[in-house]
Amino acid sequence: MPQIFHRSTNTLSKASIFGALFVAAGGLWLTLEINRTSWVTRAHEARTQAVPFSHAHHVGGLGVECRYCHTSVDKGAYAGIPPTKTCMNCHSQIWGQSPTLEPVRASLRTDTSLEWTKVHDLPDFVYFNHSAHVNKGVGCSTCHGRIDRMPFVWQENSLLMEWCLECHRNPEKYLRPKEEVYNIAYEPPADQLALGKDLVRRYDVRPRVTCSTCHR
Amino acid sequence: MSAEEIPAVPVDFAGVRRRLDGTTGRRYWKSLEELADSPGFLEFLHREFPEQAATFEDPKGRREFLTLMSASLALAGLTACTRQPAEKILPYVKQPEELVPGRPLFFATAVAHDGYARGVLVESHEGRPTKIEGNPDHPVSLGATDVFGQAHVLGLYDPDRSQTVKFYGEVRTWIQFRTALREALAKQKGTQGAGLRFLTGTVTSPTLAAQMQTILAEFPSAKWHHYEPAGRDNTRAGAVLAFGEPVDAHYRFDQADLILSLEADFVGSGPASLRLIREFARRRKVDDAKPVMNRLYVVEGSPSLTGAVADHRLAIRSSEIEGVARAVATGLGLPVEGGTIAHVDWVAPLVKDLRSKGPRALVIAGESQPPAVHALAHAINEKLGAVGQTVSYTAPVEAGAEDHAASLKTLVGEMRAGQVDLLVVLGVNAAYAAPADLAIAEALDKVPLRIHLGLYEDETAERCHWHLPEAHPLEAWSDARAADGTVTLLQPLIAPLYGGISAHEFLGGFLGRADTKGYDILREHWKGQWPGADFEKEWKRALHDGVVKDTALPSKAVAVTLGDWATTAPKPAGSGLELVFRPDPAVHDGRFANNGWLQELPRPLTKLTWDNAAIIGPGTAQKLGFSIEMTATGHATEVVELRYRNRAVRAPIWVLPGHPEDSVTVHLGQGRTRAGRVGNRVGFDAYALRTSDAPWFGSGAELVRTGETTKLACTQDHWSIDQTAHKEAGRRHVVRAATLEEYAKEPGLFHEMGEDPDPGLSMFPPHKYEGNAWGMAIDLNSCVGCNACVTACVSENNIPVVGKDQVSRGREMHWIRVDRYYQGAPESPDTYHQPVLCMHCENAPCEVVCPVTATVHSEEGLNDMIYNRCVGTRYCSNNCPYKVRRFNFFLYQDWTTPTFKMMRNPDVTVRSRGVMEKCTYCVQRISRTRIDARNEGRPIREGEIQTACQQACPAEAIVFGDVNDPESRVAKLKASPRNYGLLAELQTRPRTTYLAAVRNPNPEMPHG
Amino acid sequence: MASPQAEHPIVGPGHTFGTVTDKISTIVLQRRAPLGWWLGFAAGFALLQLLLITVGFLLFKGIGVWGPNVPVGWGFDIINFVWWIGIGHAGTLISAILLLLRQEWRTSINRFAEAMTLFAVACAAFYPVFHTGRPWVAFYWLFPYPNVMGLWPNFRSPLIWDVFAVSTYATVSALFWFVGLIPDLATLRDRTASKAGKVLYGILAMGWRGSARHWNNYETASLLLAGLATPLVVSVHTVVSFDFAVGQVPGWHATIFPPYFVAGAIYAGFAMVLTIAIPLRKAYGLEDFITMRHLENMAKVMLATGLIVAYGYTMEAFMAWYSGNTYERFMIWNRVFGPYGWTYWALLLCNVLVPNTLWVKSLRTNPVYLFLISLVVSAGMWLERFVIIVTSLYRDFLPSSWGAYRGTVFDWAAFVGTIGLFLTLFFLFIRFLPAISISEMRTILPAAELKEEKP
Amino acid sequence: MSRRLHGLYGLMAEFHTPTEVVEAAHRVHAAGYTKVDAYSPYPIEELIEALHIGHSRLPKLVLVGGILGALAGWALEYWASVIEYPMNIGGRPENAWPAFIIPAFETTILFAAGTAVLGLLALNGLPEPYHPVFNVPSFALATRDKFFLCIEAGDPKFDGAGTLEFLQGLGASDVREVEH
Repeated sequence: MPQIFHRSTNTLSKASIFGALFVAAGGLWLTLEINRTSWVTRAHEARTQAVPFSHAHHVGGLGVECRYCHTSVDKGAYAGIPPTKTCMNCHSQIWGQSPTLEPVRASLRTDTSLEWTKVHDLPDFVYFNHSAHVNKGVGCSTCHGRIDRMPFVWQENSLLMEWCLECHRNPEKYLRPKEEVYNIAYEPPADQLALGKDLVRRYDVRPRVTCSTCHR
Repeated sequence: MSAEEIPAVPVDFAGVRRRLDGTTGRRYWKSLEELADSPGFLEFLHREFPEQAATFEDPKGRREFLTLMSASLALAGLTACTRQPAEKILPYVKQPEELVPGRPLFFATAVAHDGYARGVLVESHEGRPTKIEGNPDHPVSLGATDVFGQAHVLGLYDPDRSQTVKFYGEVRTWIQFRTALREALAKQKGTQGAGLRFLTGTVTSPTLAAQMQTILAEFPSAKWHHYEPAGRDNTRAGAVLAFGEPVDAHYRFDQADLILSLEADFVGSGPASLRLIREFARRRKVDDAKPVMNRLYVVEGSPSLTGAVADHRLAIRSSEIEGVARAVATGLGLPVEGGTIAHVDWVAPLVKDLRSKGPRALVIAGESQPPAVHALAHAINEKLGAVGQTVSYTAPVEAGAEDHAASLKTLVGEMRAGQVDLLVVLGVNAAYAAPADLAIAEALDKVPLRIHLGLYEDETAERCHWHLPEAHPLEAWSDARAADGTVTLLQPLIAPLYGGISAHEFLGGFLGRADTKGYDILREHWKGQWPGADFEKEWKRALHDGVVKDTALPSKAVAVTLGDWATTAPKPAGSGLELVFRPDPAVHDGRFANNGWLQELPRPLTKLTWDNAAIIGPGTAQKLGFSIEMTATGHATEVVELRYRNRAVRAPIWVLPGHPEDSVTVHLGQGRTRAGRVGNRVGFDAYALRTSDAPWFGSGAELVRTGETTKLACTQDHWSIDQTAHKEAGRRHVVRAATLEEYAKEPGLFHEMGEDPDPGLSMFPPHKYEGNAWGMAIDLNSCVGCNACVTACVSENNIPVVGKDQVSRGREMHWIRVDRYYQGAPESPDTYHQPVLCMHCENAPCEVVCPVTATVHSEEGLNDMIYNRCVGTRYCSNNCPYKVRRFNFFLYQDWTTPTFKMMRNPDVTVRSRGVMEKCTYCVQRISRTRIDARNEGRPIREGEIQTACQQACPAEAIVFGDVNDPESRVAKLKASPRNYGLLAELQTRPRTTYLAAVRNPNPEMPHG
Repeated sequence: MASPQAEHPIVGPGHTFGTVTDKISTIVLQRRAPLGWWLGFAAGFALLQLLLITVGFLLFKGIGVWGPNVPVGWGFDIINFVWWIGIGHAGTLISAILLLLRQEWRTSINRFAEAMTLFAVACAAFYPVFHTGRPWVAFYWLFPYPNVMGLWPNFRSPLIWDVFAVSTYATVSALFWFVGLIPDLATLRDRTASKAGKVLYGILAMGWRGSARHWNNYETASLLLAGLATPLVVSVHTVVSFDFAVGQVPGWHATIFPPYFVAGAIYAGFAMVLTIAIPLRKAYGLEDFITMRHLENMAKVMLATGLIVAYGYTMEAFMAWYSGNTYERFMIWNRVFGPYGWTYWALLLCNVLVPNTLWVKSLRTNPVYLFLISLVVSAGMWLERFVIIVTSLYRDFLPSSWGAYRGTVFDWAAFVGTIGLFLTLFFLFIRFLPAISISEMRTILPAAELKEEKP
Repeated sequence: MSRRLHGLYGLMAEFHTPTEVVEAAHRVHAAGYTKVDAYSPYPIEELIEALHIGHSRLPKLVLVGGILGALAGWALEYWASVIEYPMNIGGRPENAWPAFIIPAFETTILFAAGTAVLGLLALNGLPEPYHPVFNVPSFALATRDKFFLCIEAGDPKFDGAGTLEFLQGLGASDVREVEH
């Protein structure tokens, strides 16, 4: 009876069996990690906008405070996108004729909305409320990052559920004094944990992790 | 905007945009974008043209689109790594002061029903009205709503609403219409408007009335006719009979210890029903401390919700009720003839009871009874000394009050005689709803020029030369009076979606003021009404409050004069079956036929959806050998030919316990042919049998068998079909009830009825709930089964309409249902209503069996349902003893119609295919309130959170609150001895509990 | 067991190692398959297409194309799931439990019985996935895998137990089956003429050469696997019964369920083995290997398990009455006299009445009759699941929400379709793998008896 | 004798009946040969005994596998429902141990069975598609009806001719050299 297989197949076949196990495990790990990549979460992906509005310039440069435009951030679920009127408050005086601002003037003239591309876009079944956070010492930059350094705004964090849970489970790691909430350049102190624990007590912070907190 | 701007094909993007910057100034962003961009939108536009309407009426095309959509969703789900497509944000150009994005605003206005106003608060999200609540400051609404009030939201966004000016069915512009009208009027000027006729429904709008007067002054010979299909002719005539003038009677149930209803269905109909239900129910909230309540006697010829809550109900043919009324009158010593002796065992103790209660008693007669009965009721009340106590009278609220039937008859006569050159129909669907004997259709054809203003291109529009789209009550400025005369200013919540105009703006055209906006017309009128006063202040207040103060009519003294009507006995009813007409409990006189929410609403008592039927009593059914069989695809029943006065319709048989024998009830309002995609060809048209001389009942009907069977969609199996269910319901003490006597004697008796195991009887220690723990108590003694909670829930929670086929298969989606149980003999049973929603069990059977934790408990004791986690095994539903869970077997939500996107509550996820859903205790409302409270660093106040069902309930039967707070109303109610948990023996520990029903029968009365 | 052997030997006379090997292996190695095989395969394959069409439509339209509703949330889907899983059990039982009990007669039937198990489990597994509203997420959300939502399955849910039990069962059965195949694969490797065959079977045989050392571990492994498969198979149908017993629906919430489900499973399984064995032995002339003794033994097992099942029915009714629980009492009353009462009576006829004729030896040893009975029992067991699932759900606690149920055309299509899947797999199996374990057959040949050794 | 490519693996004797091969095995062992293996188309216990192969180590491995499985299953359940994301499900405690028994049981079986199969392959050094004995033309019958006994060249007592005679003396129907 002639041999069917070459000697080398012995090692090959043995390797293949145990190899299979590792491939399976690797595949699982990979699928998980893919979901964390910014390709999926679109984090750190600057979106181009109809009007080249630069937060870096307005916030970083001119020091405009968040709430000047995002008026309802502490009142309602949505931070609020400023109406054209708000832009024109200043730009009727300065850069009044600048071509880059034509869309804005056009908007006011023709009474049609400016079209912005959504940057922080949660799924429709997730209900996030800004006021509930900023009123309890969660700073803008905690989630949105250094807006003052973003010419075009990008999404700083993954916005994955695990990311939300992380803070809801350990708020003390992230809280800051209320007066610092809008301080975009805020740096947490060395004793953040101590501070955080104290703030949790003082602000009566009770983050919920039950489902209907965000899903309804 | 002025009429010229309104484009011929109005729903183009620019048009919508422009209109949205209109009067209300509020504009919504995202949806608008979608509205314009969605490819479905253009095809939607095309479909709206009538020539293609037919293709669309077959739902296939749309279904395919939906399923394609869901299939693509499926693929999206397949891989976890899907990126979201980029979405747009459209901010305001000028943001309104008061608006905070994501925070709804509420505006006070009113919706009219049969002409009478009910004050409402409309919830508006970035300019989109999404929900209607009652206005607590309104004397008739008192914060409650009925099914119709809720359904107006869907009516507003209905894509089938008329959208263009039409001439002979061809699209025309407003200018073209104006020209035509101008010419026609010019002709009429010459003849003083001899050939000019107006036809409206019941009008209570002071402004409209004033406009009509001016027009009639311009054209002295013109005439204004009224026709309200479910109007109040008998009531009016009754008053004239008794007092010699048409006065309105106003009842004070809060003052009445005893109420005798002569077929008066105050729960189901009537301009003041919301208020009356509230007052009635308040007198029935007994507790063991003071076991006292009012007593209600009902005599009726067709089972009604009022009869269902009665302590004593006498079910006899409508024609026999007058005899009873006369007997009662005689018994009370009034010189009245013709009293029957048939029901003396019932009448005698009743009379005794009436005497003993005296001025704290009250007799009310139903519209369906002839004038004489109304007159008798007035006479009896006067005799009892009830006037000023439980009843008072005012001048009629209706403008130009006259007998509608007669009015229409005259009009038709004149049309036939060719005396009418120009007929103007405002809203009334006369061609459909007119009595059959008038044969209005061909009479109409004799009128040279017919103009119709209406929300829909309905049967009447079809027979008119010109059809003009009317603005929806939520789109236009107007005013209207409530039952007590109180005026509400109607303000628009959104600019007309489909380019309609209001009746005011339309009538302006007859005074050469076509360009005047409704807003200005209204202000002009009221400037005249408030001389001296600071107009702007008055105006603002009226708008803010939703009522114009002290506009309720003053009561006036009137005296009954007993005429021949009292002394001459009524002629005996004819032989054969008696045919009884009633407006449909959901689609009313047919005007709501295209409203899916209402079509799918299980009718009270019958629990039928998407159909009307020839309803007969069990005895009659047995005699004639009819039976109904429940199948997996609906309730199979026989179709009969219903013959009546040489006319006939084919109708399915339905058997209803407590229906008088030898009598058939049919509901008006179905069998429409031009209602729209939803309402066309649903049920049969009962108007085809209705004659002007006998609007509500008549004898001589016959049921002719056809041997043909059909299937009806009924949401609750029927014990006249299935005695088993009846027996079991009793054995299981699903509804716990007792008489007041028994309860007073032994308050604890309800607990003996079923075991209530001790929480400790568990292998695991009971879970502790800190902070707020939400719970609900439902008072079965207050619930009148009106279904308001069901529609309110549908509107609040974006619950889809699934259609007759799916309902027949047991796949309706309602989160709350009103179960109906009977006790006693099928001929005269006691009826109980039990609203059933998610019980939010602390030991929830559904949660344990869910493999993916898609339903779990929140720390506040809510049974959360997470749609986006659900994979749809349906195990939770199987394991739910209350069967309150609903499953999306298909993609039920209409994802294609843009206006529906605007309609939905943005705070509630729109569920997709393949997921389970159920009552959430309106968690979106809880969250909103909690966040506000926590932001302000205060606890949530008692009563601060109202669930949608609770808020709508006119009877205040539903109470929601924090069971951890001993001071809360709900906690107090749960402490009552009447409180019991449904199926508590299963140790589910429901957070929703019930207060047992207590009836207050007259001990001297034979049962029934 | 000399006497029964004399009566009905477990292998026909005159066979040697060679004849046995050749007879069985030629079925696989013959160049062209007999016409009968082609017909059977074609039929199965056609039905399989029906299944694919149904699934396509289901995914396109939604689960609503099937019959479930509220209150009857489960219908044909779960009925068929339980039915198939049950059928699977006989295979494991024959190969594992009878091996432990050293029942030599099992050797000729265990191979295809195990194959039957695998294919039945494949058919069963189809339903839990596709009966969900969103199969496209269900098929992986039901497993505990790390994810970015930080969420895990609910280990309290019987459905998760199902996932664990069924997937373990499928895996272990497959391994057990494959281990059993190795020596025969070697035989095929060495006997096939085609080069491709040599390579293919060669890879699968993994270089098996029948060394005594290997046989030593091999025998131990078989015993261990049998020892593991036995509690597993019992656990699987126990878990399946928990799907109901853990729920509180009257008619589900019963402690008798686990044993009675397991017995039922074996009952149905042996019925299916007979349904397959009887035509198979005829078609391939295997009467010498699958003898009357096998048929009769299986008939006896059916009789026994059938009686246990009957006991289960009795206990259900008795406990309902004895508990005094109004819901339980009504449930039984409703099963017997309710709208779907006929299903209950039909079930008693198929599962209790008819099988008791097996007490009669002449019937027990009549292949045609056995074949018919096996079909009757399969139908009966299907009805049993219908009764348990549908007639419990459609009238539960609140009379207001009582409903009705009927399978739609797509329900039937899916059911028939899975039968197609089963047939397709099975015909492929008997074409390409030895349907009877050759190496084990050798051990029971007279030639395998060692002559007296010299001291 | 043919040309040897890779040298001699051993000598292979062929027998017709199980009795002969068992007998031979006894004699070979008695003769003190240790690197011996026998090949048969089906398992013969006597043959295994005759070669004094001893008991398999598999059971111990499987026991370990089973225990690991149980622990893994239980750990997963406990960690997921008590530590990682505790939830109030139907008022049950986070550690609903009675429910956790079942999945843990299944993982026990799964791991044990897995170990059994992998262990079998490992202990037998399978897969091993290439093996010298296959060089013997008649060895194909080892999976049909013939029995073989092979003394490896590596055996200390092995000497070509002597062993050859010895084997022929055992009543082998044929004895051949096995090439590497």
